[in-house]
Amino acid sequence: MTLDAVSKILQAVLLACGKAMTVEQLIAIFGLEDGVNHEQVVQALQTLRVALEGSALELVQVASGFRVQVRAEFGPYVSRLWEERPQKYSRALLETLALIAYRQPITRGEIEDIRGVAVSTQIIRTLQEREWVRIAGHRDVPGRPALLVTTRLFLDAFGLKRLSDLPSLAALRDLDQINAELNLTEAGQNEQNGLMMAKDAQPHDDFQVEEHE
Amino acid sequence: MTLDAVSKILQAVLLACGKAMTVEQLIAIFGLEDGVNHEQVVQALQTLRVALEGSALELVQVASGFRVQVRAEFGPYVSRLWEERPQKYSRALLETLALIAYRQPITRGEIEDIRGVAVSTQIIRTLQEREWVRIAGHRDVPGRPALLVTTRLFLDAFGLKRLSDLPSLAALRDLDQINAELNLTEAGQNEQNGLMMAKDAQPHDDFQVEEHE
Amino acid sequence: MNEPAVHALLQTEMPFALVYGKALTKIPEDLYIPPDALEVFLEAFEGPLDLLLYLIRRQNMDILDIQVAEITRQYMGYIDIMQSMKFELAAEYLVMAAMLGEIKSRCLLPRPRDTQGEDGEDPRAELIRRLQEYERYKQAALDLDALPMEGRDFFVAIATAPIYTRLHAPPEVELDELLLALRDVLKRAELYESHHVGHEGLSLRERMADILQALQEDEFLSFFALFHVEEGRLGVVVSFIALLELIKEGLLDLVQAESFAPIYVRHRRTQTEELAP
Repeated sequence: MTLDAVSKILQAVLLACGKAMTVEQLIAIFGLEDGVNHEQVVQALQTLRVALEGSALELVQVASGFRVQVRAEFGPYVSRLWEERPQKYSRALLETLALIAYRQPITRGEIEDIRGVAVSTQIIRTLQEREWVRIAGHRDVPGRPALLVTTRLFLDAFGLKRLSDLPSLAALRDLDQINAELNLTEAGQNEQNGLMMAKDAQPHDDFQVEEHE
Repeated sequence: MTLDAVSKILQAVLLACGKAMTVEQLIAIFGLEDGVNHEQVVQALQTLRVALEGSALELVQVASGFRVQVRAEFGPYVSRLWEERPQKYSRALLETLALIAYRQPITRGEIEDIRGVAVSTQIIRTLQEREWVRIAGHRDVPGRPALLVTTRLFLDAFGLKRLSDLPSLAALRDLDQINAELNLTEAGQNEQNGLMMAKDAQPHDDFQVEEHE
Repeated sequence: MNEPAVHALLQTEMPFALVYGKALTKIPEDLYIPPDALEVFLEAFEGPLDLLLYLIRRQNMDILDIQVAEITRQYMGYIDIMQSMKFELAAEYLVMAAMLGEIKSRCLLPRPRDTQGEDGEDPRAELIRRLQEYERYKQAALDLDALPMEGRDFFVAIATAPIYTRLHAPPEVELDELLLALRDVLKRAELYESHHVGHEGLSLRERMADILQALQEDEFLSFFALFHVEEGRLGVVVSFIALLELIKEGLLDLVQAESFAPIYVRHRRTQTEELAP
């Protein structure tokens, strides 16, 4: 068996395996009739290493043997494969954000007054990390509470040019009315969420069988 | 970004993923700043296909998209990786799977009618666990039996792009017609009938797989 | 056992049928299947149709020209053996036995050749249809098994992914959701107090936010840069009120180096932070 043939078999086996393999394990892949020895496997690994140059893959030696891996430079692209599906923000966060957007600048205390419940520090921090909300200053009252405002990124995220593009509160009332008419209060929201999840579903689910019977 | 660069990124991603990916999924890997479009991805896939020639790998298109696989000729070596023999499916399972593939959507009762024997729950469960078969709905008759269909993963597992790539089904011969022929030629009837077992029938025309490519 | 009678039933010469002739009455010593292997033998068949197909193929019969009498005799032979061995037989085999018996008896009756209609239909038709139907899927199963199969004949290639800190995509929010959230919170708030949120309030607050935003970008802004004449009197007034409001809230300072010098607006934050004890 030529070195090239051995090298290709090693490539096949390492990539089908997807894990590191020792030279001993690699030798065991060959039958007696192939007559491949330790030295040939080591040489063939070198051939493979060279063959992979210029590709997205590389042969590396790690503690548990040799493995083929995707070159580190492709990390940013590969990592998008496993981007976690965005979770949904909590109701409390959305309400807090809505209040900041419509009543800015507003303090945490004022949000709490309107919502009737405490606003968790976590929510404010999440909104700040997302750079949708920032502290514009402090109200000059005892305790000097932070004044929260929305940012330009917030406008960008919602496709708005300026704050006045936010739907007016009158539109809110219309929405209320429409919902009442359609009898779509809580159920409507669930349905909406459902639709959004459906959008994220795997292509698998698109698989449809047409019947004409 | 050059075609070659896109092609390498596709190689990196497909190999890190280890599953088939659609062109849409591949496009999503690129950032807006890369400005990679559908056509470029399709072209880059072609570049990758050519680049893999002469290696142990090949780019193939199956129902769920494109994937890189180890060429079949290396199968015998790869099989030695695993101690256990690859699972051999029982005839009962294969016949059940064939009926679902060719006659979908089909109920368990209909499978039993054709096979003349009860279908074990275990077989259906195995097919569902492998995600080769899923329930697409229920027939609107008493008992509302589940309608079984095959999935994209089923096609993937057999390296098929669509259901019509399945081997064609043997044609049913018409009894009256054959009887007429038998009366004409009493002698040598067996040979003639043997010849008539031509396997030229296509899989059922009344099921179609929606493709989005 | 009357062997010539058996032959009379047969339409073609089948010498090995004699073996089965004996099998009808008792388990013959020369049966090619050892009796203790019968269970295994039966398990090799996927039901009565499969067994029938086997018997038909063994005799080079065509399904369409099935000789029911002979096949029934052989089939019953197996069934009898199974039952005599107290082997629990799947019910389907017995149903098929009954069906074969019925077809056989109808075949033996003289067929009303000249009557029109369906009376003349071959009594074997339904059996032949089922056998053919089953056989094509039996073949399809074999064809399927002959296809290259993932994990058996070919393998999907997978390489180790590079180590890279994975991105965490933040959730997406639709504007509607924000609006719904606001609606809910305002609805709840109404339980505590009655709110008057008019459009003016928004534009004033918007202007306040605009000023803060502008100051975010430049630490100092000319007082006049805050006013846009093209907005008219009302716009100027709103800007001015917004400015006063922000100063009142302690967010901004007006700065003037000397009399008649340009007035600047700046963030108080920077100042207070510097002066903070």
